[in-house]
Amino acid sequence: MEKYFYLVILFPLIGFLVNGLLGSKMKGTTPGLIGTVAVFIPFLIALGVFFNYGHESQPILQNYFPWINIFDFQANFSILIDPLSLQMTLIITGIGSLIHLYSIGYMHDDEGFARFFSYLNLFIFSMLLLVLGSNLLILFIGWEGVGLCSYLLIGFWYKNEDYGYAARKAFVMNRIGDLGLIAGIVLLWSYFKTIEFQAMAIHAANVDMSDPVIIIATLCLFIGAIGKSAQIPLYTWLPDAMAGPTPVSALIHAATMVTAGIYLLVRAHFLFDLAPSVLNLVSYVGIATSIFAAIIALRQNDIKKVLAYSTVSQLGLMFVALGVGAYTTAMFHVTTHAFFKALLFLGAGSVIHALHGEQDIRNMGGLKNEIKSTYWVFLIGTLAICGIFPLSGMFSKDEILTVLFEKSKGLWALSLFSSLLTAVYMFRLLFLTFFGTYRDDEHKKSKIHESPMVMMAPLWVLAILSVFGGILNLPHLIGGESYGKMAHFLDPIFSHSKLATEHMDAGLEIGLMALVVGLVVIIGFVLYNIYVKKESLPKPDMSLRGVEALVANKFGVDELYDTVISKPVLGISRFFGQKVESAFDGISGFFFVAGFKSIGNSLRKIQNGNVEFYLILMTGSIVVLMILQFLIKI
Amino acid sequence: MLMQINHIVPIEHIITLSCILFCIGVMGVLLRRNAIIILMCIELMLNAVNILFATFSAYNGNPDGQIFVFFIMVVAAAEVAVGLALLVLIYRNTRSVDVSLLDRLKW
Amino acid sequence: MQYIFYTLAFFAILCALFVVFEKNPVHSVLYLILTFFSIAGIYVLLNAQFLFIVQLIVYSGAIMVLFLFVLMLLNLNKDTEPQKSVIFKTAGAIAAGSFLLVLVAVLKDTQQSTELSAMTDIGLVKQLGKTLFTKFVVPFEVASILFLAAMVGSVLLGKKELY
Amino acid sequence: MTLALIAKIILVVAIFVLTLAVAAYSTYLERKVAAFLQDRLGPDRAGPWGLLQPLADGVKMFTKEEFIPAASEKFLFILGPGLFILTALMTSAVIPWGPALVIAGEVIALQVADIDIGVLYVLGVVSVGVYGIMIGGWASNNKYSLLGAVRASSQMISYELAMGISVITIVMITGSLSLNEIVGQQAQGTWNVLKQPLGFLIFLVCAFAETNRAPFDLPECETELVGGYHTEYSSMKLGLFLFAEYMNMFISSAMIATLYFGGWHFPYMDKLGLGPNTLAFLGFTVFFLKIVFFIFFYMWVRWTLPRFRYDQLMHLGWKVLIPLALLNMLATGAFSLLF
Amino acid sequence: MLIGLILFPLIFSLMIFILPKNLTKYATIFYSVFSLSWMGMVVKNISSWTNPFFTENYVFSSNLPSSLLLVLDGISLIPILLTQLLIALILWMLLANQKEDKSTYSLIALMHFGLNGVFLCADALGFYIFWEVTLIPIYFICAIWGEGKRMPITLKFFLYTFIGSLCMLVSFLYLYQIQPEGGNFSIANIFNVDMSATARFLVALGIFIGLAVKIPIFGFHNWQADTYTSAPFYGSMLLAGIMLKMGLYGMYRWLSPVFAGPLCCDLQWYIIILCIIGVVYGAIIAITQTDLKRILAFSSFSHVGLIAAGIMTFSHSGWQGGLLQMFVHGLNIVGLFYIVNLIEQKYGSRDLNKLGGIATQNKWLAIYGMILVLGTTALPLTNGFPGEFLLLKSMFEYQFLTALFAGTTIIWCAVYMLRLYQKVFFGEESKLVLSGDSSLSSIEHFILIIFVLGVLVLGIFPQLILGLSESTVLNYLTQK
Amino acid sequence: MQSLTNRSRVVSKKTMNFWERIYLPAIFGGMWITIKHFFKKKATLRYPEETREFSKVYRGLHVLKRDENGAERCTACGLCAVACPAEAITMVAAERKKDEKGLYREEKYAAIYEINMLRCIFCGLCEEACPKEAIFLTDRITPSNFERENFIYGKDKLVEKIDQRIDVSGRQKHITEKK
Repeated sequence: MEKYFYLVILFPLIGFLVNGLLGSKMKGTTPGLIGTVAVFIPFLIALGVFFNYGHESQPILQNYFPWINIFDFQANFSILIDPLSLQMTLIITGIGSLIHLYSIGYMHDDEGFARFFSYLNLFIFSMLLLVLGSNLLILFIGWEGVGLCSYLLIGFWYKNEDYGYAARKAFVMNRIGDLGLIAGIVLLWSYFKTIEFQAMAIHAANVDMSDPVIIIATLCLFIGAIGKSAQIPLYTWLPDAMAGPTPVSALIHAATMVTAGIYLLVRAHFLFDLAPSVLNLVSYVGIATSIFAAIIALRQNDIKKVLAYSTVSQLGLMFVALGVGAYTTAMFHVTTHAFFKALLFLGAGSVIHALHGEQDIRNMGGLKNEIKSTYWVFLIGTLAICGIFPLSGMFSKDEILTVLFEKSKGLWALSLFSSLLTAVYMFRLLFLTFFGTYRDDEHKKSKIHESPMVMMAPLWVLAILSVFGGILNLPHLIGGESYGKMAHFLDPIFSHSKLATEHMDAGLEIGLMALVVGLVVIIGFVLYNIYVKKESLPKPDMSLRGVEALVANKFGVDELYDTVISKPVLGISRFFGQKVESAFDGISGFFFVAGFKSIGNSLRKIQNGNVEFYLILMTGSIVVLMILQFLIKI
Repeated sequence: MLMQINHIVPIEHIITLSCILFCIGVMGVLLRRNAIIILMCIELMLNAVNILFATFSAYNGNPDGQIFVFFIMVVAAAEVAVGLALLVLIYRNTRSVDVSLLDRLKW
Repeated sequence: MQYIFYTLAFFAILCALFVVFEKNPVHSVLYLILTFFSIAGIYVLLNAQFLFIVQLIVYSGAIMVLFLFVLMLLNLNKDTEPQKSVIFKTAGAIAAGSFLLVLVAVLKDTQQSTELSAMTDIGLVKQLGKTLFTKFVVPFEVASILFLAAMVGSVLLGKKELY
Repeated sequence: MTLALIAKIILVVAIFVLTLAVAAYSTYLERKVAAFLQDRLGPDRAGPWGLLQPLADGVKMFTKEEFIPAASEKFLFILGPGLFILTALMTSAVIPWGPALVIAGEVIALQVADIDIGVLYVLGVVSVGVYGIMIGGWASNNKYSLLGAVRASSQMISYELAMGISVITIVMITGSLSLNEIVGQQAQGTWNVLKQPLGFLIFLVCAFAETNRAPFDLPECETELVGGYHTEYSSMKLGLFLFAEYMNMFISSAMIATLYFGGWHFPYMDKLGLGPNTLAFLGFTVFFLKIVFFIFFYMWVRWTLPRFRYDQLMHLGWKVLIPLALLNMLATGAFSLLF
Repeated sequence: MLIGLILFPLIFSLMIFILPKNLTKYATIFYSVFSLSWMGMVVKNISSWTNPFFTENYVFSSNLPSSLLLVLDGISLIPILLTQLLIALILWMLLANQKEDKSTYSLIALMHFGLNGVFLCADALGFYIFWEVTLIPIYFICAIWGEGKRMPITLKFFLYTFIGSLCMLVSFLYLYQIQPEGGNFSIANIFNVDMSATARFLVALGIFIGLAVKIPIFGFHNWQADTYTSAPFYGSMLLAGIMLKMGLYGMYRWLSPVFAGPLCCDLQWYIIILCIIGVVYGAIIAITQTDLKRILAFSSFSHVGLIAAGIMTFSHSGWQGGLLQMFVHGLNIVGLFYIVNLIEQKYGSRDLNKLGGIATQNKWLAIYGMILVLGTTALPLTNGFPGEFLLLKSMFEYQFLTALFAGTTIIWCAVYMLRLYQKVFFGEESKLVLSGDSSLSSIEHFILIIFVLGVLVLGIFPQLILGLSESTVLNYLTQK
Repeated sequence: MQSLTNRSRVVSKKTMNFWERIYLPAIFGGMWITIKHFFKKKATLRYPEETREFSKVYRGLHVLKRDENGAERCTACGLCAVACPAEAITMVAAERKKDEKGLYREEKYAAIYEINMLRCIFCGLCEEACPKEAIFLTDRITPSNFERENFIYGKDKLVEKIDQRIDVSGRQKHITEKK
């Protein structure tokens, strides 16, 4: 089975090529089916490998060909199959297939149907490269590849200039991170003379703590992660990325791509272990992002934007977890988050689909009667993300909080706050969308319809996963002997981690759990009171004042970036392009034209056209030369 | 009879003669404004050189020098032909052969 | 014998000076012809018969006739030539004079040559012809091309349409 | 040595006298021939058949008023005819007048100077000859004279080229620049005119032009330039000009005879079995007859052909004769290389 | 063998004038195929991959200090390959455009001659002569078929390059002159001299200026954008695709041997600084340009700055990456220029603001364009990445902060390239696009596919190029 | 237009062929013509030694005839002067004295009779007009002179000398026939 693992990568690529080159000639949903199959088969393969993969199995390194192989740099095109990558592969291909399936329904009218699936396949391909790459450079291929696909998919409806702008923003923001990643890769190469994860891990065991090179290198990697996982300060692209089709938001901007940063940090944890200061930074950035995004989410009225900020916030939480060395926990949250966020996005997509493109929650309401199935799955998703027992979100989030409580009370408190905010904006979203009465005109209401089966089936699958995802890594308290399956599975990866954690006191754990759940429930009721009972609506953006306006305006970060970065850059560009270039023109003009002209003008006086003058000059100079020759004998 | 010149006249004298003629030519070129005279003075200078060639040829018993005189004459003839044609042309245009009037080349 | 030479030399220099200082261009030409005749005489003394006759044919017979022809054609009589400014005159004289000085000084500096050979027949046509058509055959051909070019050039220049 | 020297001096004097005499009688001949060609008798009053006419002319010339224009360059005005006649006389030095005499066992060549570049010498002297005309014409300070001088110079230069080239063909055949040798070779073989008919023709035409004879007498044409370069001349200075012209004619005839018609050679000369002195006399006579024939020919042509226009003259010289001469030279070269 | 590479273009260049007009097309096709296959034969005949692969020396006269010394090694092989490929492609493009002017083909062949000479000649004087030979055709191409204010711009270009190369000539002559008796211009001798540090610095500076103008490096770049913009498309291609590589190649072959001693280390540092300023400067300017060709010009300026900086680090990765990037940049920029040309030809403008929505009208063009843009943007698995990565690597190893500054190029590049792509291909169709002709002929497809394949194949297998030069570079750098 | 003579030829401007263009044949032709003339009989009359025959009707210098007795025939009637188209003849008549009877044939005679020879055209009308057969044109040539006034011939030159009578019988006969 492992022998054929390359097919995991190859199938999406084939799907991409087939759809990309021939898709426009195919009829109906064929491209969709091809795309889905191209992802589903790898899922099956990965699943096969997964079941074969025992606890004692060694990581499998598959080396295909030397990619860059020169005297002082080698990078092979090779993949590494170990628990971490396997898990990621499963998430990617699994959720990927579901979303592909969903997309068949969601995108079926779109003229770029085949193109969409080819992009999706390309994305899966890149993402698989990212997680399977055995060295940083292969990871980087995937890293950039997913960035590209993100760009392509955000700008999928390319006729819209704004979408294009959002796509570019995503790509450029990612690129900023990529630069850090490249720098990190180079630093690591020059330090370890290898960029293979396994080799580096072995070398890293002999490296002192807080080696400056390692610190800088990890910092660089972290910058990469920030870009990809949309953390402060590079998070602004993610909400804008919602311009793409909803399945894209689900797949890329919720479940998979944005977790690449987490994956990177987890993958390179042995380095981060050596740089505690960087880890601290990670957690600070994470918590800041988490709270910041959550606050912004409170005042968003676009159904997808809310989810986007929620994603940013959740990612922040994961980083916090990483920052304290709870890699498994982070991975667990990645997994569960993939389930319920995909669910939520797809649900939102279903809502949008039902409402023929309406995304503003102020124009929704009372949909639970119209689209019941969607309502239910969305509800599950909401409960999961809010951390209601016993849905998967509770376990993962709780695990984070528990770890944090142990490591740092301050971080714990802030994380808790962030989690509660999650509950606030999610319930707000839920209530405003599905409860109450429909707020748009009746004419539209009549057209509301439930999504087709092809869309609903994946939703239900995801809903089930969201509900039972917690099983993957039950806390010892609940799961008993079968606790921490995921942690065990991932154990070989982190066995060297110096920050491995011990499980804390059971009572405390239950207390914390209960506290969180309780608070969430209270919040739920309060919000029910506000939004359903009182039917108070979010005010129009215009009428907002003060902090509210600031929040609704996402704290004006986009504008800030615009004024601080974009405009100056454009200004500098114009300055360079016009002023400096013409100054160069002037200088060259001075040298080539004015300078020569003035020299020429002064020399011209000798060239007065007077032949006798020339002659005398000539004779005189001959005399002088001869005298010189005579005297000096040059 | 004739062939004894190199025993009688020191070569320096002939060279000096040549130098003097050459410098007279130079002087003519510098002093006169009539282009024809200038051309003539150039011929004079060429001749001065010719004497040198012929002298060295005779004194060294090597015919090459005389061949060179021959070539110089060839060149001089060509030069005069073209030069005078130019002069006539100049005269047609300016009604003068005064070289100091020929300053149209300056820019 | 040497008196012939010195007479010729004196005559040549005198005539050359007249060439320069004569006001009338035609007189200048005539003096130059005389100079050339003197030089031809010196060639004879140098045993260069061929040069003598070529000097006669080319310089006296062709080049100077051409000069005279042009002078007559343009009818440049005396006093048509404006005088140079004194500054230029002085400068020219000084330049030429210092040139002579330098030349003579250089000459002084050179070693006194010892008499080398007295081959008498090198000036004969046969001898020169052999050298010319063996050693110098390429320059000879080039010279003829030069002549052709000069001929074509002067014919073209003389054409009326040209200007 | 002495004998040779005396002989040489005698020869020089004799040739000088001869030349002058021939020139003098050429004027007579000219009139006579002209008259005869026009069915007239010509001068016949001075002496029998008018044979003393040249003397009479001389007397007339000397007795005429010596006139020098006030605005002329006096020195050059006088120098002009002198130069002209000087150059005319100089040419005769290299012409072999006959086979060598043998007097008292010494061979005396009937040639003033047998220099080995005789041909070039002739060309050189001829080319210098134009100065007389030019100086005279210019010094007259007369438009017609100046035009005549200019015409003479350009004509001379132009035709000298073709002439030189045609002479070169002769030199190519004989391989020598010495006139004596050229004649000697013709005496051995055939006359050059048979080998070089075209060259002869060109040389002939050029000789006409060089001597300013009709139909090439543009420098002095009476109808256009009122006498050309000698408009202002009178008395013996005019006489010198005219005299020199006839001398030139004589010398050029001699050259033609020498170069193309075997000089003093006549067929079956050596078959006669005569002594050298007789032979020399015969040779000289034959040569002289040839010369006289060519002088006659000059006159004959003069009274037959009309004068050229100036552009025709140049056209003929540059565009016909020079190319022809070059072709002739090339052909001769090719021929002598091939056979 | 090698002489063929020089002779055939010359012969063709002259022959094309004799041939009747209707044969031009076939002759050109024959010529392009022939030169490619000749090159193939040369490569096939390489028996050992240690240097140099081939050396041929044609001595004209033993009196001359210079001879036609042709050397093919890893460093020259790559630009030579690029030249053959691009010249053939450019000729095909011209044929596809149905350009009938004989003299264009002839000039391009002359250019080919000069370029091959530059890349092969290992004799300083010969190098210089070929260097200048290339200037002649490009001058005429720009001056005759250019657009806009072509004369002053061409003059500026000419003056810049010419003055630059004169500096180079002076250096070469100095190097020749200080050799002991019997010296010559061959590369082995000319650098084998002892110099004072100052002299070395000045010589290096002279050579550098000559190369820098051609590359161009910041401060010497003023001619570039104008010339690229005003030149006809094949002129821009020749300039950006190959001529620019002459400068880079020169850095390998003619500049690097001079570097030794402390003063030159300073120079190295200054050059790198200049290069990197150019990298960022060019990229930033490109962001706000609206003329497609100008964007490409500044993009090219930015990219080659990085290559030059990489070369100047004298590291393996810098050199190898530089060579790879030379090839790749030539391919990509020419491909992009071709796309720009097609756009201009079909839609009549290359102004960003007047274009838009071509993707809807002309899907394939958009796809080709996208791939080329991505190649330029150095996306992994396109050809731009390996080279750029290696260059950045060398820079990072040389000086971290500088490299970070230089590395921003990948951001800027993304910014302006995507802006370009978006404005041209995405968005609503503009008036021009709607009225234009949106079809691609099969030959245009063919040419573009070659470029696209180049982008992808070299992206996945950069070793194809890297392997060619490895031993040579190793030799070069270990000798130093 | 009809030409007056039949000697006119049409000029043709046809281009000449090669032989014509090199002119040599023409030149030689011309020379042949001239040399032919060289040997022709010369037209010159060596004048003083030889003279040319006058024609019978030659009209030369006038003569005023005397009769057989030696008396002048002219009666100064003036008819000749009237007839003279050039008005060359003037005369003054006079009456004969007694003692002059032998001198003049009639009572009236011409005291002065002048003919301006520069005006006279020797037409012979005076001859014809004379009723007395007094004036005749002879075969003599009017001699040249340096002064103009010497050309006005008076009676001293016109009247024939007594002892040198001039025979004009041929002339007389001719006129008589004419009349």
